[in-house]
Amino acid sequence: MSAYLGLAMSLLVAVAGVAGLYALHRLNAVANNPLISKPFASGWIPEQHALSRYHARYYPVTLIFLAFDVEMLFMYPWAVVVARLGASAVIEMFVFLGVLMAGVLWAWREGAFKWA
Amino acid sequence: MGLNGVLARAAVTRCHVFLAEALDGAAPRMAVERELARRGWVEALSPADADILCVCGEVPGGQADAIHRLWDQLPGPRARVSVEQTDDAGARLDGCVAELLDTAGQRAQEAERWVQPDDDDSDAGGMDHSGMDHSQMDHSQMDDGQMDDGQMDHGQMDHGQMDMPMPGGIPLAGEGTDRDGLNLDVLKVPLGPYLPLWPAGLVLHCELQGDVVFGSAIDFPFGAPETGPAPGPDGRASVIHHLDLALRLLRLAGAAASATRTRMIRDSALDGAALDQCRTELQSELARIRKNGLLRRTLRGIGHIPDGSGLPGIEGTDVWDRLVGMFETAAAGTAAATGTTAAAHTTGPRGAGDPARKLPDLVRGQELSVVRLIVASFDLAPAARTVGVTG
Amino acid sequence: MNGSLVQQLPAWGAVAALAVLVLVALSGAAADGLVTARAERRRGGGFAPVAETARLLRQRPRGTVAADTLLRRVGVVGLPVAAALKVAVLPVGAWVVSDLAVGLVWFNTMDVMVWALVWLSGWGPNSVHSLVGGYRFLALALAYELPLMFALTAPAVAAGSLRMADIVAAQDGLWFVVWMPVAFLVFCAAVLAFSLQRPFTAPLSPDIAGGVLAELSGVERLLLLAGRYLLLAAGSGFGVALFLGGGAGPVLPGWAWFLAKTLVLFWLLLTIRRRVPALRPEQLMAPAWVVGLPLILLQVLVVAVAAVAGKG
Amino acid sequence: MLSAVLFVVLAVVAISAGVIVFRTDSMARATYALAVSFVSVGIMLLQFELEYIGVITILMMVMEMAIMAIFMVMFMGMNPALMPMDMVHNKKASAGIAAGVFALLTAGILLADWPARHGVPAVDLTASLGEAIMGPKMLVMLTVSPVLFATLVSALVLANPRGRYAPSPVVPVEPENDDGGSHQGGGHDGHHQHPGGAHS
Repeated sequence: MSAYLGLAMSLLVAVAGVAGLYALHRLNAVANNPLISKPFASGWIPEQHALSRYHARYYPVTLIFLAFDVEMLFMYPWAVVVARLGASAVIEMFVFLGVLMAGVLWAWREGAFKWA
Repeated sequence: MGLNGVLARAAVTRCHVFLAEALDGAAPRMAVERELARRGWVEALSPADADILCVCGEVPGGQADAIHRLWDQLPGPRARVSVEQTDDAGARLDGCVAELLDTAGQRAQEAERWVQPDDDDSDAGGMDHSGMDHSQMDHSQMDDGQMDDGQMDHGQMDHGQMDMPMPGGIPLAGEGTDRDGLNLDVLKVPLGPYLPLWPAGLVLHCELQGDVVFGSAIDFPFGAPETGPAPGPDGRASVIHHLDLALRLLRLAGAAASATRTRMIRDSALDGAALDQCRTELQSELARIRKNGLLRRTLRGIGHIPDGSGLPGIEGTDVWDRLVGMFETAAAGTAAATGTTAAAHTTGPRGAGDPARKLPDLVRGQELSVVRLIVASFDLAPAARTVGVTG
Repeated sequence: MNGSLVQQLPAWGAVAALAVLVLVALSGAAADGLVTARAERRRGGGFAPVAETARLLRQRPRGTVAADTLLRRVGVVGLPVAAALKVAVLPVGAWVVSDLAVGLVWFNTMDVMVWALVWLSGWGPNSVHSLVGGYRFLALALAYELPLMFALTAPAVAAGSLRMADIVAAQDGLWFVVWMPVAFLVFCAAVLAFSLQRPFTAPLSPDIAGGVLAELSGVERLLLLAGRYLLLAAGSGFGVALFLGGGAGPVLPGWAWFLAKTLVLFWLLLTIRRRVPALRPEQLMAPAWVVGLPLILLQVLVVAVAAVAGKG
Repeated sequence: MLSAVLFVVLAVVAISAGVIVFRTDSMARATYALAVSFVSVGIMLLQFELEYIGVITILMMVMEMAIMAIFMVMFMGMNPALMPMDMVHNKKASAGIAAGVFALLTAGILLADWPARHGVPAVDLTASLGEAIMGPKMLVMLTVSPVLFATLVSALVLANPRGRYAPSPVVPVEPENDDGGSHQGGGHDGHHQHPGGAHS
């Protein structure tokens, strides 16, 4: 458990440090109440709120990423035991990766990595 | 006032300055930039980052509100200065330092400021009755009418939430069909006039889908640009002007090291260094840029102007060509000034036609950063046409 | 594979680790100020991080209309905290704050946190510029994260463990950088990416008025700027532990070697990022997937084969 | 005792974050509330000394939520942050299903005859997990591989707006082709809302 204690302490210390900075800011800022301003729009009043249904054009990439990323679940435990299990584990994993990589190459040919 | 005084004194060694370039602001802006570099100060990219709002040049009548709005966005401690002459930039900035150091005065100033005073929320009331149907949002309508529309008739009324108060008096983004066949929001974002690294006096009213501009219209709030063949500034002024353009493009492309060196060449030209010296330096810088494969990859192929587009001189060029052209024109300027005969290059950004006219076509369907690069690759600012350094 | 390789520090260890991290980051910021000043041919510059901190601590807090203040605050506070949590599992010579058995995965988890945190800092202010910046970071992340994960796997395969101390110990004879050069390079690139340094500055670039930074001021801006340096410093530390033999070296004690190597790698990364221009995310995506990913997979294959051959 | 308290705290955080997902008006908040919920579950797993599973849960879930936020923001039929919204659909049926599942699971927990622990857990759980994946559970790996490939391909076929041969269109595709000259923005003087003008 002591490993977790160290992590918890680190979190605590970091948060305390940030809180200290906030306190220092409060003491030294020329005013404490936040200025509520319109967002910067080249000198204009923003015509619309920026928070909107933002079209992230790279969304096809996210799908490929998620498929490939699930593989990482297996990758770390595999890394620990591969030396012990020998050649078969290497082959199995790289066949797996090869299949996924083929998918990635296909996606590339389909133009999934271009968006703008 | 122990700690606060110490902090204040440390803070003013590195003030951040937001530069708002207005009419004929290029020369004062360059003077201020040179002064910032000398002091180790920083050019702010947005008002939120700035301590000092520096208006360069003359703000045309009826345009003061925009400056006022920017001023209100500075978080404070803040100071405001207006520079119209090139020679008093340093003194003006020193005045700002004194203002920023006056903690008591700044506190008093901030205590009076809660929210922005000038923006009334009256627009929000109008929104509630302007519910427009989706059918009127078709594309042609958008191109012809929507951009001009200060009253925002196409607001977010599609979902029947008519009686929602608009937060902050600003309407929500409206829907629009996009090129992927999705019905997502279209954001109307004006770029310019007071945007860092942007041609002064140009406004590009963009419609954004995500970060892609798919419709835009241009406007010149400081007055229409001169059209037709404009005689380029010659000699030293041409060198300075073209290096300034190149520097802006380099900064937008993220090539900070090249931009710094280019700025130093420009500043030494401003300071009256021998043009032969400038030519040697800028040619070695151009050689370095030509070798920069990553930069070439960033700029190659974007903003390509097809042949027959009525822009003689820059047809068939892309942003990379035009960047190289800026350096070559600057080099030609040094040659002309020193009497050396060198053919003036025609690939310079200043063509006979007016590239601003073509901008909406060129930036259509481009990602925002590419749009910025394309805009910066032209010599657009009407104010820049009268730039000149005397002597 | 027991915990005796390194000694876990008592509770004050976390304080010390954070203090050292901040000092290293500060040294980098000061060095950067000096180099910038020299490039602009003026004197001084090393004072820049202090002046910047003082400036931001004086600034009035600022929000925007209809902003999501909570999410913005989570984003900016999270970056330095994530950096601090990273170094918690980093063995400095013979000491470590937390000798977690899956320290490597923990590091990976913290750098995935950066995805969320940068996006939240961009979403919070309700401003077009910061919003675009936040989304640009996700685009970069989709490109760099998988190569980074595989680059992390390579040392784990060679050491047969996910514990940072075991990975350092496994480099007793030969530093991993010697036979995993691709993994090391990919790792360094990814460190620059998750600490938002050039060439991966698109989320903060001047073309969107500073992007994620566009509406931040005061302590929140300070936290985000400091967070970038802290993440870069933490990333350099992991680079040393994973590829450069950790605290191994003659004469001097382990912690001294470790810090020296970390500083060198940190400054090296700072220098590299000054020399390269920024990349647009869409320029990175295809090369990262079609060139970077197969290369790093080959590297892992080589390491795995070597590990099997070494044991057998 | 301490660990029990921690467990309860984490459970409360997980559940209340789950409730917030449906109560908040912002897609970003909803998504990241779900992430918080998952992170607390990940920490609970750490409490069971399932180190790898716990940490990787946090990793995957934060990453997945960061990506999910993109989609939540894109595909909710309304403004993702500034409008009141309702994340619950088909209220009666879903309430019924939820209650039924809850009752079933609770009954299962309370009524099942839980086996006692045989032997001791492995020293290195990650290694034994790896051995299980590579050894007796290899079939799982081998089926996951084509499944992931199929997911990748089908997701892309469904989602990618353009195929290999279609050039990237620049503007929305219009039924009528009126793109001739209407994009020349030069003639728009006068009507624009000038920065200093209309709103003063």
